[in-house]
Amino acid sequence: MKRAPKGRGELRDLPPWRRTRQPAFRGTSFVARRLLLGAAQTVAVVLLVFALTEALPGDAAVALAGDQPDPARIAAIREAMDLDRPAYERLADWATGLLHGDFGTSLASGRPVTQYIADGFGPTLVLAALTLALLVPLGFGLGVLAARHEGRLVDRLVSSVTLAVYAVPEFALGVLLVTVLALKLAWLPPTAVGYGTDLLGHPAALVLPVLVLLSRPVCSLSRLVRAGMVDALASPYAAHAHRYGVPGARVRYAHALPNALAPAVQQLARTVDWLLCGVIVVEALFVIPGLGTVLLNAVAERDVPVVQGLAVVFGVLTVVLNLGADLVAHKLTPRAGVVA
Amino acid sequence: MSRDPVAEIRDLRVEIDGRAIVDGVDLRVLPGKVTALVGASGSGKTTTGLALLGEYPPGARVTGGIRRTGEGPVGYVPQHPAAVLNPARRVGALLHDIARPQVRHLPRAERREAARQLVLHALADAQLPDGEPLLRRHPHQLSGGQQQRVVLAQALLLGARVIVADEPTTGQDALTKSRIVEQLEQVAARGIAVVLLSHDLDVVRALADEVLVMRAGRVVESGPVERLWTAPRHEWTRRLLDEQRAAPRDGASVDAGQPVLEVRDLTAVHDRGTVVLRAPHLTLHRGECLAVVGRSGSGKTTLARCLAGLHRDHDGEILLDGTPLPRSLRHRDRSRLAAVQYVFQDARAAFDEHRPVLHQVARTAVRLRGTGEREATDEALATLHRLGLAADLAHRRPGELSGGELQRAALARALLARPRVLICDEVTSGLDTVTRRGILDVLAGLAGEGDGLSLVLITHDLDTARLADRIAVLDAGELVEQGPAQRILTEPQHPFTVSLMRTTERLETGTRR
Amino acid sequence: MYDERFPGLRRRGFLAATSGAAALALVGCAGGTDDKADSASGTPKRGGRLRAAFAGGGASETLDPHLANLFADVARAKALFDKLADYGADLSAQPRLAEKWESNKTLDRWQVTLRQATFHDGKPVTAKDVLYSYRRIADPKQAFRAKASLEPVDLDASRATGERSIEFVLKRPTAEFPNVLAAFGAYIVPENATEFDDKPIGSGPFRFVSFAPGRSAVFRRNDDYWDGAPLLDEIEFVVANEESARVNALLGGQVEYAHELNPTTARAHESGGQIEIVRLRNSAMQAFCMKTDRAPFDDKRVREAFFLIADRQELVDGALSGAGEVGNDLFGKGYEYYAADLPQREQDLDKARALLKQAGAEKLKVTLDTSAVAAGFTEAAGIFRDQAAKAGVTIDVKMGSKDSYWSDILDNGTLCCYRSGAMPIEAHVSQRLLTDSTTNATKWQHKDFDALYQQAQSTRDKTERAAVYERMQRRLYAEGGFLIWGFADWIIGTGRTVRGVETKAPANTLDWARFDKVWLA
Amino acid sequence: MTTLPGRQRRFVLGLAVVAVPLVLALLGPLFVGDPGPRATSFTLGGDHWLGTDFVGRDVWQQVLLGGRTVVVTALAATALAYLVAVPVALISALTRLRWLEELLMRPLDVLLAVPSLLLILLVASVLSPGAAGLALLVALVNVPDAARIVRAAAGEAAARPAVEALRMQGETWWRIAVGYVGRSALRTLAADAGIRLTGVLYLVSTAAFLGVGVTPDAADWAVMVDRNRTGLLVQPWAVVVPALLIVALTMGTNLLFDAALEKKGRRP
Repeated sequence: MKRAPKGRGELRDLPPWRRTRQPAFRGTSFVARRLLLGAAQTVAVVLLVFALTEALPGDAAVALAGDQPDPARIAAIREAMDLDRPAYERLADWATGLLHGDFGTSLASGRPVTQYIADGFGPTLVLAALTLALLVPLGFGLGVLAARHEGRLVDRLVSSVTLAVYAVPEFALGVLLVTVLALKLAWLPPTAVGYGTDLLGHPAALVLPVLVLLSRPVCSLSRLVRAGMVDALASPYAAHAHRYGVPGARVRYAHALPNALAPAVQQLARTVDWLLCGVIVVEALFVIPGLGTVLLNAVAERDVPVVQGLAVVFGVLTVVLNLGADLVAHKLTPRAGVVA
Repeated sequence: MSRDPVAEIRDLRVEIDGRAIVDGVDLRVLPGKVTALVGASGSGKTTTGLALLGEYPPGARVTGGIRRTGEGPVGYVPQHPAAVLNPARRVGALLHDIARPQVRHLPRAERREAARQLVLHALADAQLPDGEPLLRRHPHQLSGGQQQRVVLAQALLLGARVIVADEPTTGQDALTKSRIVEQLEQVAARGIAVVLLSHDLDVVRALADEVLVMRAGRVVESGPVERLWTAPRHEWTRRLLDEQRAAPRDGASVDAGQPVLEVRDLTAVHDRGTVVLRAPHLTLHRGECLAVVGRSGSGKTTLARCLAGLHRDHDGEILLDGTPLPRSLRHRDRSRLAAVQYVFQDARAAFDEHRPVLHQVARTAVRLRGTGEREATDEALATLHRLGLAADLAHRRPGELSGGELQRAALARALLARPRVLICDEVTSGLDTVTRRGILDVLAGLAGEGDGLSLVLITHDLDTARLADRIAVLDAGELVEQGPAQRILTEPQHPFTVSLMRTTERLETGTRR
Repeated sequence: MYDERFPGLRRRGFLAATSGAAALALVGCAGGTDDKADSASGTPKRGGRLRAAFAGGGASETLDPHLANLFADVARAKALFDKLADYGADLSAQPRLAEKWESNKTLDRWQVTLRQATFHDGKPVTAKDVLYSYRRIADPKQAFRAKASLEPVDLDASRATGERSIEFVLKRPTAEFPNVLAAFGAYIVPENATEFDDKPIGSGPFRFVSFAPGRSAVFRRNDDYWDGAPLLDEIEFVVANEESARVNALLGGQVEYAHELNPTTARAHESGGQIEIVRLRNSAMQAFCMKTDRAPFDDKRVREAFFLIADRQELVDGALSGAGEVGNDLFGKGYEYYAADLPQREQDLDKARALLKQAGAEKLKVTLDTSAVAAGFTEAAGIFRDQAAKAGVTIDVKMGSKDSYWSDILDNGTLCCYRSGAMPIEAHVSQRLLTDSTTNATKWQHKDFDALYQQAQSTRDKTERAAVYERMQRRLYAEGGFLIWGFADWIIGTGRTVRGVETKAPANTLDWARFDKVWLA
Repeated sequence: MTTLPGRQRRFVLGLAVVAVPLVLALLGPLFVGDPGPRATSFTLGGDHWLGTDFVGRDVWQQVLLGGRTVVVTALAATALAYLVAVPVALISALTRLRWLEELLMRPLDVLLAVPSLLLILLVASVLSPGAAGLALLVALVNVPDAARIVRAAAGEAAARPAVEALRMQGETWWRIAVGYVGRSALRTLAADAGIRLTGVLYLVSTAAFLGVGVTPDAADWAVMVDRNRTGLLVQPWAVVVPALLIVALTMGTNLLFDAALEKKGRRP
């Protein structure tokens, strides 16, 4: 490898992570601030979701009445559901309950919201965990691969394919994969119908959903890793490690990759948002009774307590994962004042 | 000691896009000797030095040969050691990777400990005796000197027979410089060949055994350092070595009346309330040139920034012609903004890379003096010309100008404000000797010009400070001494000033032998 | 059809209208099981497990039969429980748990005799169970769906006259009282039963095994079933809200029965041989609903003009993808009492324009409310907009929320999309076309029409009654508020081994979603 | 390492790929003839060379008509997102007032925690927005992320001495913010814009899948993909053609941005 330091590196000897003018953060106060922000985010999410759900036309009673909107019956349902009380009172009650760990009960069925969440959590968790478990090596692997061959065929191939797949919405990809892999070739089961929560018992049924969930995050992640790796591999410190006889693989993975990691890890946390969107589509497409299904049903039924409970779960999840990602990113780029 | 070279370059020619950046260079690197490559920036020093490592710029066509006879690999200490230290990894990471092959013959269980010992040993050799805690730190947690020593330790750990040191002393104050010189001496004393790439003649003279003077990719002269210094043969060498310094100013144009700028009880803090500077009293008279001297981190830049209104967090008063200046330049009106101008250390970073230099220079007159666009451009051209920058260069973008040229443009930009006070923050550091002298000459000519322009030179370099009428010395945020330049330079009183003076002298006279 | 949105978003096929207006219909005629899909080739075979995929209600689902709201709920309830009567293919009431019924002369007292049947726990089905069930449904504190249907019954006055006989006292003469017994959700549960999700006890053809709301319900054959033990060993209901998921599961062999498919899916697979497609004709009435109490539709000439604007075949082809029949502005094609003799209305733009001109409604502008709440709604709206434009009427299509659509259109707007599942014509009239009807979406309020209805209900003789119904329908045909342009097929897909699926059973009828006569070859 | 021909090739390729959908989208509506009578839905052949769609309209005509909304909505949403994000980012990058920065950036952080699809879904059901509303909504969802990215790039530029030098020259805030900081962030912005456009197209089409923002029988490629999906096995063209056009649009845009940026970036 012939690379003199007068290449791209030297002009930019301030590495990208040094750019912010925030002071390098002090550990604890950073975490505290992040947690505070996280709490505020969660509260804001819940309020926003509550307000929006309340603003939706119709309420649980109307939704339940469906195409039989007998006004007397709607009024009776409304009364039975306590919906005749003002919205803020219901919110206050619910919030008070929440402080005691009580998520309230569903309007539609009277069952505790926690049961809804518990029931839906398993399948979604399996999907998300599997997706993440594959996403990380796959995203990083492809990114590193493309970066190693920057500008060459492999790179072009990886870059074009990831770009193309990135542009395809989940539902379209899902339909395509099911048609080809499950229906035409019959290699995999087309849905997870009837497997209920026991998804792990039927690994074949998980292949397609996970594939669809993976598609877009893998693309964005690998593109990000590629960009980071291209920079890192061209950096003076990578050249230096190389110069001193550190083997190529070790330079790539032990020295260059950590630098490409920070933005990627934060992207990974953002992926949660995508996963959620994707999960909704994928659960519907493959009949997996997870949180996404619960959420959409609850919205349709105007089952406000369930929607709020889920908003809390999603909010907390998003906040915790982002916090984790920021901490990891900070660990990787100690100098970058990660904006709290 | 053997006189066989450990590495040799013969008739090296490196071409990029058909243009030779190094041509016909011969170089013999002897063990235990310091070979210096001297020349202005762009003379091909770094390319030659890296050729020893077998590295060339991308897209280069190389002819000629490099022969390494010695067993060991070649080490490299770049100008900015931070650039080769991985920001995301602890200092120990690369060191351990370097040590690993050397312990491979040991049983697995012993490898880790053996590697650790090797690393610590190398750190100790690089004058980092207490290496253990250092290994767990990230590069940014080290001082510049520590970073440099860590990089040196990497080379020593590698068992390098040759170490190429690229501009190791650039931008350093005298005390640091002398420590680096000492360090490289020790390296050479271990029988390692040192190739020093530098434009710092004091250091070269103090350190080198053999000197090659380069210009435009060619070696114009080479020989033992004593011979070269006493009897330079080539015209360029003579120019390079020209010892003539800007003579201390006679102070003729200094107006002893009311100070144009006065600092009273200045205390500057940084974001978390740490006091970084205390300056009880400091004055600047009309037409006077004041040098503020100190090591890096001594608070001299903060002082300059306070004066310029770029650092708001300070108490105390700064008076311009007896009236207090607003702390932030945001609150300074046009005339007061124009009155105190500031020239940045890094000229390249201080220009907008997207617009032609001329335009940026002319804007000062437009914005601060309300001059018309045309006149401003004319004036800018004239000023640039006066400072030695040709019109065709002025029309280019900053990326196409050299550091020295940009620094001239930066001076012109400030001068177009017709300032009363011009603050120059380390404007010559990072420039090679010839360029630096050019800038210093310009500065010397500036003081007292127009309506009695006063200069504040922020510098770590006593050579530059010699230009001044008065010198103020800062150490660790305290103003420790101030007085006429002559007195400070000849009879320093504060112990810190004394040590600064001594070290500088020692370097200049080359007391190594 | 095209409303495969996300599960909860689209209103998953609510069983519409009171007694089951949803839209499907597999009617098995008269409890019979003779007309099998795809020929009931071969001798029925016992055994096997059938998995049936329905759109469901998610985690809020329950097995309480009185809460049944969705197709999936009804299918499950039907497997576990029985009603006293149920609808045949022509929507006439067929006896089930009731062996027979008789009325007094004035048609306000009905004697119902139960057949010998037992609940899954071995206890016999008695008059007490029936009265308990009906009283539970009519509980004023609750809002069970069948409450409105039971409204004619005076439950306080009604009483058990024997172990298996009940006398129902009615508030007014009701010739179609058996329809009440067949009402949507009027299932018979054991006396004092309140909890149904844990281990529900019914008298139906299958016994409870397990239930996970929103996922699956597994039931096992009830060997003691009074109508003969089912042929299947086990039935599993699974929930898949996406139509494509149901089709895929069927194609992939993960289920053997998929309920509610798109016409295009049907077309794609009808000749493929991979799966069998069952079309249940005349299942879902498709209409535009004009509010007759407000401008511009308070003028019957405008209503008639709109009848004439519609190109019904184009609507069926476009909005239903051809899977249906054209309508004649009357509800209940093929049902008992349907006025089949009225001439089929055709598009006549000239006449429509003339009528509008007479009514002074040229350059008419109307807003048409629609929503993705039901298959074909938005498509129909778009198509009708284009048709109306040709008659000089500007229609502005307004999309409403899926979740509150039915309630929104009940009193608001002037023109909207409408559909209804199968129900007796009598029920259609009583729920939608009387002055005091609860869901009178056309605001059809005419005392003389109400009187006709009362007359029909007081008429003992069936032929005479039919004549009264015809008079009512002629009136509606001429100037009613329902522009009924078509009847959609209900489409079901089954695996190739599935036999015994009834093909003539509009949704909500007895033989629709009935699994005790189904078997696996 | 100079691969200029390759880069040029990619530039041309990107241009070609993006030109097809773009030309169709912008000029297509001009070439649509009379809609003609409706046929049965999902048929192939006959007078309709791409068949008929889910309500029996000619697919080719729908393709011609359907690009404009997609392209305009996506472009408008992307532009809108930046219209908000860039000023916010510039102000917060340049201000010395900590509270102002917090005030501007924190609410965005909060917004970032709301799952975007959930937000679109709920807001859309409440307001049932038209195409313009959808663009606004999609833009809103994109603002926090865009602002963060632009803020980071602008922050870097704002920390450079050049900004102080401009201040010393008495330049106005506008000139510093737009002329220098904004300009320096332009590259990052352009790179981000390529990706963001893809994301926006994705959101717009997924919103269509959810039935948000566009009338369900609208002539719109995204809507076509969704609504004709049921007929995929009978009449694939009604799905495949618009889907390919969308993919071509996003891929082409990205190729174009990539190639253009690379060219620029290589200049010393």
